[in-house]
Amino acid sequence: MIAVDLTVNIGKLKLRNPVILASGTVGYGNEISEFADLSKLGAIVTKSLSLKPRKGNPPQRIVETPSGMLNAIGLANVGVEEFVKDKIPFLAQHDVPLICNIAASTVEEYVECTNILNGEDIIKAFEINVSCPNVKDGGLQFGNDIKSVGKVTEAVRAVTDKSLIIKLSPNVSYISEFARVVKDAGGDAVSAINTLVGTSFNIFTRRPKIHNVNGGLSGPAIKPVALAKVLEISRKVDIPIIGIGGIMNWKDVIEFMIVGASAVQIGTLNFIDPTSSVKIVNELEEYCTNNNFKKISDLTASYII
Amino acid sequence: MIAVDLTVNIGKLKLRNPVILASGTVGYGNEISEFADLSKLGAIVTKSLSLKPRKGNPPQRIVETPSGMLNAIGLANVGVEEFVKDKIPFLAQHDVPLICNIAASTVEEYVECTNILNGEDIIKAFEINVSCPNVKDGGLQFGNDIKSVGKVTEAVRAVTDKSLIIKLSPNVSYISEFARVVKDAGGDAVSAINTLVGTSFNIFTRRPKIHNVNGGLSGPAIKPVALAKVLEISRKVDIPIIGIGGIMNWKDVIEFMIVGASAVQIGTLNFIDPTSSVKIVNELEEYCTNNNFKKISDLTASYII
Amino acid sequence: MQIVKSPLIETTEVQENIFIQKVHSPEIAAEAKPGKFLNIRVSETIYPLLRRPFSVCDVDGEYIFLMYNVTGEGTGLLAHKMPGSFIDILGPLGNGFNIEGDYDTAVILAGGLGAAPFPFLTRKLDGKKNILSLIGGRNKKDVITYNLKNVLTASDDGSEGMKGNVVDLFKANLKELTIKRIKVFACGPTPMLRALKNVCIDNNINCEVSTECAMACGFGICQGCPIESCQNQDTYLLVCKDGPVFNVKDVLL
Amino acid sequence: MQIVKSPLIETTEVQENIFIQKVHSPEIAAEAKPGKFLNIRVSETIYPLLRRPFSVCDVDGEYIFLMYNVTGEGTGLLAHKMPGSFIDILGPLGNGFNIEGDYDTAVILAGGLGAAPFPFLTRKLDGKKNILSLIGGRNKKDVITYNLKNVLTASDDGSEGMKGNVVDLFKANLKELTIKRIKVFACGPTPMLRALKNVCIDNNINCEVSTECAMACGFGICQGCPIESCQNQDTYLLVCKDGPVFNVKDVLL
Ligand SMILES: Cc1cc2nc3c(=O)[nH]c(=O)nc-3n(C[C@H](O)[C@H](O)[C@H](O)COP(=O)(O)OP(=O)(O)OC[C@H]3O[C@@H](n4cnc5c(N)ncnc54)[C@H](O)[C@@H]3O)c2cc1C
Ligand SMILES: Cc1cc2nc3c(=O)[nH]c(=O)nc-3n(C[C@H](O)[C@H](O)[C@H](O)COP(=O)(O)OP(=O)(O)OC[C@H]3O[C@@H](n4cnc5c(N)ncnc54)[C@H](O)[C@@H]3O)c2cc1C
Ligand SMILES: Cc1cc2nc3c(=O)[nH]c(=O)nc-3n(C[C@H](O)[C@H](O)[C@H](O)COP(=O)(O)O)c2cc1C
Ligand SMILES: Cc1cc2nc3c(=O)[nH]c(=O)nc-3n(C[C@H](O)[C@H](O)[C@H](O)COP(=O)(O)O)c2cc1C
Ligand code: FES
Ligand code: FES
Repeated sequence: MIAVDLTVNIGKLKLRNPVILASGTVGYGNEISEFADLSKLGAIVTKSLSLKPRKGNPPQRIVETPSGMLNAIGLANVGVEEFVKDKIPFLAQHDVPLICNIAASTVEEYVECTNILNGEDIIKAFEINVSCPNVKDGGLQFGNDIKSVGKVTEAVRAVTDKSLIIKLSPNVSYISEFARVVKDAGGDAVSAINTLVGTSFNIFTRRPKIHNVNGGLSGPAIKPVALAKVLEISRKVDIPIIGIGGIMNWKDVIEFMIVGASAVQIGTLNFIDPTSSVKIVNELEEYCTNNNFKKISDLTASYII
Repeated sequence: MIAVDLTVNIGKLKLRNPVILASGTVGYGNEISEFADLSKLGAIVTKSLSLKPRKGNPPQRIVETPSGMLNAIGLANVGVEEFVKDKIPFLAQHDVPLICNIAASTVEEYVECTNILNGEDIIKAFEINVSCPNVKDGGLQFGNDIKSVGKVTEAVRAVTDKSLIIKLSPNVSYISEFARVVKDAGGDAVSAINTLVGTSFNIFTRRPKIHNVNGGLSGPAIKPVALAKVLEISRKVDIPIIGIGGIMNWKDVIEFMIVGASAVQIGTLNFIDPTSSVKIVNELEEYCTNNNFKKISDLTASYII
Repeated sequence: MQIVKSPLIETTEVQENIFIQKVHSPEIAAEAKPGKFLNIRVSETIYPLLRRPFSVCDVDGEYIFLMYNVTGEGTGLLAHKMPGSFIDILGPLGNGFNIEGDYDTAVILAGGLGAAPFPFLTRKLDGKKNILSLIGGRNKKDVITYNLKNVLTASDDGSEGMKGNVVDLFKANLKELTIKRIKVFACGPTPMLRALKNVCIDNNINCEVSTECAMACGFGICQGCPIESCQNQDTYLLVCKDGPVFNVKDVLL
Repeated sequence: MQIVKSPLIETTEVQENIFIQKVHSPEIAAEAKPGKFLNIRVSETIYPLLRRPFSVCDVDGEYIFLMYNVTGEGTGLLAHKMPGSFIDILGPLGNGFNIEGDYDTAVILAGGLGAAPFPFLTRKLDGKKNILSLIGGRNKKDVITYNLKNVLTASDDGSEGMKGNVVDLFKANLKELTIKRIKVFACGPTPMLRALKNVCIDNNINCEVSTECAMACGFGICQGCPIESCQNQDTYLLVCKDGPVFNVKDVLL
């Protein structure tokens, strides 16, 4: 029985396997490390970091929906400075590629955050969260405005040589157009998808269940949408894709790779079974062995249509 | 105990209650009428009708997903002429307002269909399905292009005095912009939402589970997204809204009305329990009685934010 | 066609991963015919969302029987239901087999779980017609002969009966069969039905097949279950409403 | 903190819609402390998706006990589990009550299902401290005194014990209580805890409250369960990780 090659490349970023922990679903790695051996994973993405610490939204921040959940955490995070000071030392003890997710409300702020973090060797890549209100352009989301996405990509690209991943919003008509802009602006890869906008109301109080009114929908409910977005990008634009959305087991990982993902991120599942990510890595290896795939990367975009 | 007023108005269209059967989920009413007394319902919407009969897509047309389903029926329908000849006589036997849903691939075709149907008194309103490829403008969906939606609305408005409802696509960033265009172009109301684009693959054959590759996601999985879209329209545009998406019981109906719907449509639920729509009407009446709502229409947009 | 909640009497595993469920459902029993099917809600929650279609395996007085194997979550949930719990049944659905007509030998031809509708058919034919049951499967575990009469078996790996598929078994017996006036009733994987169709056309044998397709509603409102018709290329037939049983000459397999 | 699948021993309905579930879980029993909680997966499918948090109601040797009422689908599924079936438990989670310190009377104060964590606390305090349990609810059915010691009750409608809420009951006994050196351990609806906080601040009584919040993970990775801190306005505390038990002085209720 020959050993299976689980390594995957996302642009210049080489990972030992395609299983990445998604931003905002594992904090800064501390708690999850009690359940999952980080050194067995492809990479870990931090909670979105902003220039200044953010307190986040008041409760209620989450609500369950059919096969999914809504969240409106409000980007609560310690801010880039404290992250470097207090969080990186812990992560440095673990042999796992670190991807820093950055959130900001102006192009300049994205750049500033990147500059502060860029010096840290342990950081292997940046994932830019464009699902944030663009304060300069009227508070509409960066992620839904193709020009803004181009600008942010270009500006951050200019200040870092690390792998640059743009995390795309699914709340658009044709996500591949955004992926093309990212590619043209020098981005190394895209992550797809972030959460879908949703809400939920209490029919007795007639008030929103989450304080922010709208929240981000995640979990298995959105998997079909996420797969369609990844497939659209994969068929239209030649750029590495990190597939995200509703992954609950190794089969879902394979499905995302088949439609075009080079790697995947696991989010909501961490809340339900924090040990699953490592289990999935092992199950992927078995699957490849049983089906004589020598390299798991051969699965990427192997769809037959 | 005073009688509850369940009637609702959608523009000039007055319905005995807010529960409508959604397009494509009850054919032309024949089969469902064996389970549900149509005369107890607010209205029934036909399967999308096209100018010529359509055979629809080859199998597999549907697949189940977590708390949802994907469909790609391919607008299989008998065409407007046969509809008038063969289907209207049956529907005429039932005391239920008939809403004709129209699908087309050019603006002219929408108008032509409307002209053919407009003479039928039994037809109380038209619902325009803009989730169709626009063959003239490169096959992208009418529904995702704000100009096309405006054009279709204006053109159809020009040839009919019946209530004109535009059924909006959810696969856009800001659905309220589309609702505003509909209002400005003379539309009487909007239906929100149609299905989300999704897909699903067989990981062993690496082929799409549905022949058309992409399908439309419906069912409880999409309810949070549908509610957010209805709320967005309701807060930004003064136009009656028919709420659609994942309704499984009377509580969901109330939730849609609270966020802004004047009436609702029930789709996928008809496949699981074809008797539910009539049950829901009775449960809505109970709810209003128990909570001393004299008019159910008072619930519309009664959200407290 | 109606929706009823009927109590589960017992679940028996007649062979490895082949379950027979006995349900007390006078309403369904009264309307059922061999070849008709039921669309069953396997959970009281909204997950799994859709009903699951199952053939009427047999009817005995007020009792109906299901036969299935656990292939996924839905059948798994069904198999775990406790006696006394209620099963939400929509049906009976579809057209069923036409057992009338001037033939004296009914040839039942089934692959794997295609055997499901035939205990009921056998019960109805018994005494009226001669019955020959040709039952095949991948291997011994896959060959289901539950409550069938006058059975010959075949398996791809030869672990049960003749080595080969059930259509080969049919061909092997064709000569002596075609002396008699036969009608074939078949159910199984589409490739098997396709092979069978060729044999029946070539030898102009009257044959009805029960087909399968992914379904949502099961009674004609979703248009989810098309099957290509040989008579009319402009429109599809619906497996749930026009079928699931078709004369093999009428559908493209 | 670990994930274990532990067999359900029995489910008892101790009073209308109040269920006690006995589970054999040596691993959890070993780590549990009064006031800690468990995040339980109520289904093997992905529906309902999230775990459900429940206090450790009691621990006896290798057995743990849950106390809950059926308020929705999750608790409904849990209540229907068969003895012998396995319960997927993530825990024990949170900080728990601090039972040390120089007080001689522990005043347990609970509203409705706020009683859940106190059988275990009572077991731990028994013999070490005097215990007074003040238990309230909307009505008789809502007052839960299961395995508590030295109980006084109150109900909003007067159908059980004193008419009024449990904080009124506390005030009614305040005079004689404040002669002693007491510490209050409370759990219940937030309005009740808020009212209690005022009383404790005014009379500068040492009081720990167990708080509630919608949760996803239960161990600090989702940031879903914020609670306002009195010390530091710039950041929230997390109910699941910094709590669920807080000194009443430390959190804004
Ligand atoms: C008319 C008809 C009669 C049938 N009679 C029987 C029978 O008597 N005994 C039996 O064991 N099986 C029968 N089947 C197949 C049976 O419906 C599936 O095995 C069952 O739906 C599997 O559900 P699941 O959740 O366990 O599997 P999953 O694979 O988890 O189901 C996922 C989805 O796919 C659908 N699906 C999966 N397999 C099939 C299939 N073969 N055909 C149609 N839909 C499928 C399910 O309905 C569900 O929507 C019949 C199918 C049809 C169409
Ligand atoms: C730390 C903690 C300890 C708890 N201990 C107990 C206990 O010992 N006994 C008991 O009966 N209940 C307890 N609860 C409340 C219990 O978690 C809910 O009753 C339960 O989650 C309801 O689930 P459901 O599916 O039946 O209800 P549903 O209303 O259908 O649940 C829908 C969603 O809302 C969440 N939810 C509903 N009610 C609550 C609530 N009160 N608090 C937090 N989330 C909620 C559910 O977890 C689920 O995600 C505790 C809650 C917390 C946070
Ligand atoms: C509670 C929660 C918090 C999240 N926070 C962030 C975040 O800070 N930044 C970000 O880019 N994505 C965030 N996400 C989105 C996830 O990274 C992921 O894109 C999404 O949840 C879909 O994947 P899933 O279905 O596997 O959860 C968050 C998701 C959840 C559920
Ligand atoms: C099988 C199926 C067929 C449908 N066909 C149509 C159609 O022909 N025209 C249309 O406007 N919407 C069609 N729809 C969309 C529904 O009318 C509805 O907008 C959607 O299913 C969301 O509602 P639901 O979640 O209650 O099903 C179809 C939906 C399903 C599931
Ligand atoms: S399954 Fe719905 S039409 Fe056949
Ligand atoms: S519940 Fe996830 S952080 Fe508290």
